[in-house]
Amino acid sequence: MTSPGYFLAHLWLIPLFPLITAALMLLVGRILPKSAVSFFCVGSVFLSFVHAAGAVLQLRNLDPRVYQQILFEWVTPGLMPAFGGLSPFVADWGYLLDPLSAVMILVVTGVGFLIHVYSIGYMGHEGGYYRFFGYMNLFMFAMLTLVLANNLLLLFVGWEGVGLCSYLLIGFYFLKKSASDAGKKAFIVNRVGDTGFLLGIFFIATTFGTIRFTSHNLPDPVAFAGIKETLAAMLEQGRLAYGAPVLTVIALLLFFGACGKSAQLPLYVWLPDAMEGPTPVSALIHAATMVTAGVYMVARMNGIYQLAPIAMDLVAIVGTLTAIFAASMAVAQTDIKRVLAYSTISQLGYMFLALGVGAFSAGIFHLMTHAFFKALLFLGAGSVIHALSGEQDLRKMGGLWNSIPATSRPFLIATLAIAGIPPLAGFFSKDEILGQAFEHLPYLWFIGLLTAGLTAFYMFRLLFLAFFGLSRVPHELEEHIHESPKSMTVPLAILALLSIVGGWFAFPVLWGGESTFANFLAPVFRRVIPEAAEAGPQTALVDFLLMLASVAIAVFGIWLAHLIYIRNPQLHAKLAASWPRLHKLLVNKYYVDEIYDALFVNRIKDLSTGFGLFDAKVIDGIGVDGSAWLARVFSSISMWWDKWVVDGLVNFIGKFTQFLSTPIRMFQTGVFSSYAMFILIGLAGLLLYYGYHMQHHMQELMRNLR
Amino acid sequence: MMSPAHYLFLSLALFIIGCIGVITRRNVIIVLMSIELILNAVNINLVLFSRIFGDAAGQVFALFIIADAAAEAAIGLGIIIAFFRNRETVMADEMDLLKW
Amino acid sequence: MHSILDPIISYMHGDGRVILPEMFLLLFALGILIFDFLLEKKEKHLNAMLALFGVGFSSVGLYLQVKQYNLERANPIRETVGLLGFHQTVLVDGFFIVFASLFLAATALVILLSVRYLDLEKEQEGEYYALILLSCIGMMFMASGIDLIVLFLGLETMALSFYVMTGFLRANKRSNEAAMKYLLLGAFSSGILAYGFSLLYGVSASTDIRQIGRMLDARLQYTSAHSFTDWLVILAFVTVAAGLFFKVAAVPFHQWAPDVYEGAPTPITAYVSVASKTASFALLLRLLTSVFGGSQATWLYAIAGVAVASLTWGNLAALTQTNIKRLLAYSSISHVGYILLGVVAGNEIGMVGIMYYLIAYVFMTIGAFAVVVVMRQRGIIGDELEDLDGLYERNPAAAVLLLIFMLSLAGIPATAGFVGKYYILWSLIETHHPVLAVIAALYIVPALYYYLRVVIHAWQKKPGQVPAPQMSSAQAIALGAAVFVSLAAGLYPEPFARLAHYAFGL
Amino acid sequence: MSLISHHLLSVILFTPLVGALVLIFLPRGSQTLHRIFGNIFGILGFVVSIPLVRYFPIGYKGFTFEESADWIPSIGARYYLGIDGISFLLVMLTTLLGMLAILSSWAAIQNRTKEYYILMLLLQTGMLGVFMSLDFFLFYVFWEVMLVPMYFLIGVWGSERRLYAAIKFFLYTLAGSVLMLLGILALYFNAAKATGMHTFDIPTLLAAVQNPQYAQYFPESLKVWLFWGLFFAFAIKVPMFPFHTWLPDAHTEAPTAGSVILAGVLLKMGTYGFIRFSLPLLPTDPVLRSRIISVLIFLSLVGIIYGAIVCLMQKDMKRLIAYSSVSHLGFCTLGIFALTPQGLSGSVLQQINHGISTGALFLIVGILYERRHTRLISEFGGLSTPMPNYAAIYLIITLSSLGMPLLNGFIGEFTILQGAFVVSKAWAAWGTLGIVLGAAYLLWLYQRVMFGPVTHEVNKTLPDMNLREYAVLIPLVVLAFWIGIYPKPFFGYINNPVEKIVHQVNPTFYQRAALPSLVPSNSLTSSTSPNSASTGGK
Amino acid sequence: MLDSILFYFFAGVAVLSAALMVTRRNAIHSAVFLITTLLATAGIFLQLRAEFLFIAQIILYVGGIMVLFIFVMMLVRLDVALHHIRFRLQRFVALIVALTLGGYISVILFWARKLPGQGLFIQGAAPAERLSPNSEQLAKSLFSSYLLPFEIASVLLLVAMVGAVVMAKNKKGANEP
Repeated sequence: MTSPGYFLAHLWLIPLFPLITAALMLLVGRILPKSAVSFFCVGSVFLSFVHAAGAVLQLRNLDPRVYQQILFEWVTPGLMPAFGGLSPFVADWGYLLDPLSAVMILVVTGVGFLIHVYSIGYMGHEGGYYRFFGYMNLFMFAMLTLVLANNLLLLFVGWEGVGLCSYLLIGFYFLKKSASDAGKKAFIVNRVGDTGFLLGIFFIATTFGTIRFTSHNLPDPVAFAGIKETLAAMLEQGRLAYGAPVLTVIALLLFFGACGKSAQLPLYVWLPDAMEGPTPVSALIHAATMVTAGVYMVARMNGIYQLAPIAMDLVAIVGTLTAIFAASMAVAQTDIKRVLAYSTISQLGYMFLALGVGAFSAGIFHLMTHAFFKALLFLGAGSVIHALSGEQDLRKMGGLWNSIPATSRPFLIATLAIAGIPPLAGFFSKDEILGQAFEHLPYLWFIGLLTAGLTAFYMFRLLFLAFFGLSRVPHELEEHIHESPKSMTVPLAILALLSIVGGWFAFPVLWGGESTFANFLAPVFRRVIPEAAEAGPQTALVDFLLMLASVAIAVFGIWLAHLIYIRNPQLHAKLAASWPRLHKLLVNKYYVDEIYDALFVNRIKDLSTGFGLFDAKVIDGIGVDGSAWLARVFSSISMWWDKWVVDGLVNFIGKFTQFLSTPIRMFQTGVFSSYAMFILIGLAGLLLYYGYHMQHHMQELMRNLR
Repeated sequence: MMSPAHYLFLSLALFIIGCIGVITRRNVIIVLMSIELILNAVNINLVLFSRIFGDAAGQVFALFIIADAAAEAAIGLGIIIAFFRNRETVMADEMDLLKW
Repeated sequence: MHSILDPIISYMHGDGRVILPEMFLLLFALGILIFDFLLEKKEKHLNAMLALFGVGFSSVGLYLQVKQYNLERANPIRETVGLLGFHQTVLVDGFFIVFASLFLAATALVILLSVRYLDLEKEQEGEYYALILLSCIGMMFMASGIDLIVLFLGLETMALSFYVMTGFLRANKRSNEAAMKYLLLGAFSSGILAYGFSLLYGVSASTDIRQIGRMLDARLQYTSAHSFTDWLVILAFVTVAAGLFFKVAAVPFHQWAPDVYEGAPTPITAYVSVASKTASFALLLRLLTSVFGGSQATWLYAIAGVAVASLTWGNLAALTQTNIKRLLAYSSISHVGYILLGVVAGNEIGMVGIMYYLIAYVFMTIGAFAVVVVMRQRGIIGDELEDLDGLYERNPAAAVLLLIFMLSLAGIPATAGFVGKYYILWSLIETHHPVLAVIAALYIVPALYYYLRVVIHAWQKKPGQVPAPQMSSAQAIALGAAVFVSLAAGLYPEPFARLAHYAFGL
Repeated sequence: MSLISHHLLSVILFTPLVGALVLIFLPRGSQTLHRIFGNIFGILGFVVSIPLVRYFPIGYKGFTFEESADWIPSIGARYYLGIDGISFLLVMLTTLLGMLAILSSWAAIQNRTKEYYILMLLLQTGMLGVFMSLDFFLFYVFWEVMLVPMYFLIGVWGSERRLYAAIKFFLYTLAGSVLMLLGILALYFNAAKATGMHTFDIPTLLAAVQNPQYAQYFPESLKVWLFWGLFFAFAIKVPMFPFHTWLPDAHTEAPTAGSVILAGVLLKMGTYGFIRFSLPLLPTDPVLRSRIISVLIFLSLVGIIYGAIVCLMQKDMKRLIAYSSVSHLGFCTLGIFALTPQGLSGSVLQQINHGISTGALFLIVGILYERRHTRLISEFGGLSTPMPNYAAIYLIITLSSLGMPLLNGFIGEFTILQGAFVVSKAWAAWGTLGIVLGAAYLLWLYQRVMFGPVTHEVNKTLPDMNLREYAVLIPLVVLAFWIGIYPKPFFGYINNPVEKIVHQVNPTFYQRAALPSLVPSNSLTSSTSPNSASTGGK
Repeated sequence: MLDSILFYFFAGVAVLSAALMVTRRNAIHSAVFLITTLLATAGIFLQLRAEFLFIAQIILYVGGIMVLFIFVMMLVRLDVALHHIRFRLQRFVALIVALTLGGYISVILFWARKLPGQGLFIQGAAPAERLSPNSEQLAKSLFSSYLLPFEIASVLLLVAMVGAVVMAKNKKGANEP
């Protein structure tokens, strides 16, 4: 084998750079000056980006475009029964670079780098600067581990790692209770999803005997089996078939995990709260990268999903429902970041819709474009907040278009992109998804289309409320409105550029494009079983009509937003007044948090109290009331019963017997004649017993003799 | 002589009467006497058996039991005197310092 | 050459050899009674010295017996049961030797403990030591006798001495009362026992327990073949058992024990609880094995019932005691339960277990009482749990020793008590009495609870305004010996196990 | 030198005891002297165990470093020591935690220092003895002996309700162990009947139970009884669900070092007992076995979830951690009774992990307790501000305890659940629920203690950790990372002994391997070879 | 015939006076009735051809022990305690227990009669004329087979003596009149 080249051979360096700086920050960061912190942290991400880019370039030279590298065996707990008898369970610490992970590392390091740069400006005045960058770099490490992992368990490491960093960064302002609450909520909700993921891993391990994605590029493909190859073999032998229940179960479990991480129904509730974190965090973690991990994971496991039609449908349905549900909630939000958060959820729903209809590359494509424009939106929002000294309420903004131009222009671009206006990035990716959806599940397409309209509406609502119209900024803030420093605006500009050109990787075929992106990813998303009757290629006309529909509805949404928020600013209040219930429902986010609290959180707390009481009262008895028994009261029968019933083993021995010993003491009267009487009673007892027994004994002997 | 059972019943009667004395009387001296009665019952048994077997062992035993009774009486009465000296009573149910 | 010593020497080779230790004890007891007159009031403690010498000489006598017995055992030609003498009324065998050594050890320890105690009680008198030695003679005959009369007289000698010793503090009302109760109940039970003995003689026409055993076996065979119920034997067994259960303080014949333990002078409490009980067990074992051995299946459950009752009653009643001596009394009742369970098992291991248990019991109980003896100071009786408060601060050595004895009594491993219980449980398992085994094992738990109460008072409570108890050197020696055995028999049980085997000629 | 190397286990075992003896002869007054000597022997106890790491053959299946000497020939008990990979790790954990616990009590213990160190060292010997004994009698002796020093550690140096907790601890555990004694005796007796030899030799006894030749002496019903007989001792020690109530009290009331040892080592004796003794006694009859297993698994799962849920209501930090131990140990027993190599390996590893994480958690709480003399969560809040380093270490340990990947807890929990999953998917599913709850209560605790503004004036000036506290906690943190990132050496120690156990206990597991593979090997090879058409050539 | 008359006479006297002994309030009366019982028992001994014991019973018991009893009764001024004897529940129970026991043992003995030899080992007693002189036989036995018990009995009596002395001794200084 020829040498794969420096960057590929040193693939492991990509996650290592941020790890090193993260460790450095967390260990000695406190004593470093801010400039050093920025230098190390941003530099390491830049190095990662360079290495990632280099590796991707070198990957293009490989055929097939797969590079795998195992550093060491990581978890090796022995044998397990699986496909083909017993096989050792091995999770390597290994990295896999294929087109899918290539896209991901570029997005992660690229966007990540820009956001790091932005953070230098944004966080410049905050305390815990080193801590912030330490966490951010730790996040980069975890995210890169996640996307580069060559097996599910390592992916899970990254998965949990990003979750942890998300927890830490959401709770970065730990003095605020709402922040630490939000962090905790994020972590725990993610954990709920993780149960599904973990169980999915178990299923995969026991079904395939391995959790490695592929055995490509490995010396011994039997000893180092991969899921992909094993799946193929099992299909070939007929041990698994299209729609096999086990595959459906796996797919559903993994999807449940993905729902947690990617904030899909029913586990999306943490993401809006996660906006408590600093804005760059929201941009990096809760928009561009981490939340897309679920999408990545499902795409990564596409081999299984392709064979699980029910799961696929469910993924599509959940995605679509999430998309419209979140979009509807975004309409009524007044916090700029929360609007964006719901928008993120909605867009993630699109991605899942894409995955669910089998358009994996479309989903990943949307992931990428979304990363660009959503990061931009968040950073822009951050810039606005920065400008307004921390104000996040849309109702207190307005008219900022000209006061912060370096922010507002890119923001407009991003808004157009997300609204799906050609030829910006969002248009291409969203259009491709909707096209594929129409092909497979037309009613989902319809919902998707509605969502696109809603998206355009609420995004422009945001834009109008923030940048246009009259300023509603409080006076004391008005004077302080200032443009952000270069470190913040330059990344905005770059991201704006990416939001424009990002979509051109996949120029629709209709427009004479070549769908470079899809082709690049094709080997990863190769059909596991050739579909018997491939639906004929859609006609150009249909494609064109679909495109038109989505553009039209986007424009309609924009128009509506303009109508309500610019032309007739009083209208939205009237609307809210005419549908008070709906408005209230939307403002309160359908009361989902409250319902969850009532259904789960409070129930678990009740259980906890109940169990605690159970321990204290039933298992442990009246330990609380220990003095009572020390007093050795000659208790009444009822009390005795109480004690006895609620008393556990120890106290049973300790107290019940002590209680018993009281009547015993009554016999020890100290009176001689009663003692003597006891002797006689004992004698009589012995005699009675013995005589009785003897008689039986004799009868037995006689029986034996006969 | 009578059948052994007669003697056995006699001895049993004395034994039981002795026991009744022990457990019903409050006066420790009478209790002590009741115990002598029990030992006496034992002696009847022993002498009876000795007679039946034509063997002196039973009588020897009985002799020793008399000796034992004497010794017990001596010590018992000594203790009664000591007790009386301290407590001015010989009633069994007034021995109630030690209980529980 | 004929000399005046010749008859003595020949006697010593004949019957004399089987009662050698007893003879020494008697000699010294008489010596003390005479010597006592010669002593000034301040020198009375020399009596103790003399008594110790007596025990020493007696031990030498015992040692001579051991040598002879071993020689006879080693004789390959003749099967031997041991050294017989006095028309086969006494038997010196391993059983006797081990028990006798226990008696001597207990006696020596009690003498050591007594000196300072009697000084404090102002009762330092020669009779006390003489009675200790005399009661020891009684015990020895209880172990060595194989004739009903010898056994009975031995028992009475011991019992009478104990009545007197219990009431030795004549000015003390509790002591009087204890002696009185002990005497009346003891005499009553002796009467019952004597009644049983008379019936035994009646059913077998012999006073030799081996002969009685053979006779009972024959009767059993006969009666079972003709499907009779041998009521006389039953009556004999029951009365004998009742008498002996009284002496060992098994439920329901136990009630004298707490009162007597509390009232008696503490060294005597130790002696009663240890020596009297051990001797009674010697007697019980002799009778149960050689007389009633054949009908074991019939009385098994009766004894088991008594054993379980003793365990239950002893352990439960001990839980709430506030007086250490009473607490130990109840605990000793529960120990009787364990030992009786060994009797229930009745196999080789059971016997070894009983022996081991008794060895352990002797030393740990004396040790525990010894600490109480140490607690006795001028003006402080020191037998209430509160008196122990903060013992650890006041006298750490005593507290540590107390802890060890309590753990041993509870049966926590690495102490002698554990190995004893271990053997008992083993024998129960081996003879398929799992339920009894579980009961016996579980009763360790409440037992530990009340032993811990003692420990808590000594270790975890704050001391009050009481002077630190001082240990006399004699007491220190006694405690040292007790703790040595309690620990050694737990850490390296082998020699003690051998000893226990030796008792049964194994 | 060779003397020492041949008696390495004895040396390790008795070094603390020697220390205790030396301490006895120190004068009572000077506390510093006691502390110095206590720590010297604490450290020495760990140092002498280091050669084990050097010489222990990784991957060795059986027992090694064996030492044997007659002890009580008349009952067949011997002084017989030996370790396999499992006990090796536990021994190392014991020596390490013992050292750290002693080190951690330098300032915490102010009265009766001499006795304190003596008892700590005695305890150390007792615990090591349990893990090293290959003689059942010896095992039992150590098992019980260790209760006494622990009793005093809780009862003398504990907090307000120490007496209650100490007695509860002692009685509870004793109740279990007396039943174990009966089990041991029955095993011993029946093995003696079978082999004609009275011995307490653990390998021999367990081999006899499983020897089909002796099946008549070990009928299934007897095995069931034996199993339950031993069960209570171990279940109480672990503690499994309905037997756990001594644990919160004991943990809460014990001094910090006592809690560390309790959680870190003592509980492992229960799981160790399960692995070493209970498993081989499982009946071979599938019906009986599955009945037993289902009960045990049920209890484990209840323990996992119950323990976690109860944690949520606790107001006392130590109590919370104590209940978390119930939950974590539930994982351990789940892994054990899954009877799969992974479950067992994971369980052993999780035992080590729990020792590290929970031990460290107790140390961490102890640091606060030393400063504030309260353990109530409501007394704290916002400590991240005055104590940033403390916050960091606390966070790492919390994460390790809740099963964050790259820290030790995850590896154990994952492996256990994987092992359980193989047997039953439902078990694993319930187990994962425990993981969620684990995150909930630990993070909530962390939030309440560390985050937010400083609510109590006193807390504003709390000093951050000092050097000694770093010295105690850093090794644990390092170990937590080590096991999380590179657990392979640990699995290396564990896997083979575990495999041996599963071979003995659950041979059907391996019979699956013996079945001819349904897949023709060539088809697998061909379909996955790099040259196959499906994936393209290299 | 004479035998049975003698037996019933002695037995009747013994039982009756025993019963009176335990029921009389006055301790002196009790003592007198005990003496009667003991004398009647002595008669039974005589009937059973135990002449030596007959003598011993009269001399030792009646002459020795009972005198001691009466002596002590004088000493401890029993009359103080004479008046308040109440028949309490416990006594009632005690009585029932004792009587039940007695009844039970009677039944046992009654059943034992069905056994060959009335439950005893040897059928009939040896004819009286074949008995050797009682005292001689007793002495032989006592000083041969039962020599050791004889010696132990001496120890026993020594204990009794020492004990009685110790107990009766006035504690120096404590209760000196």
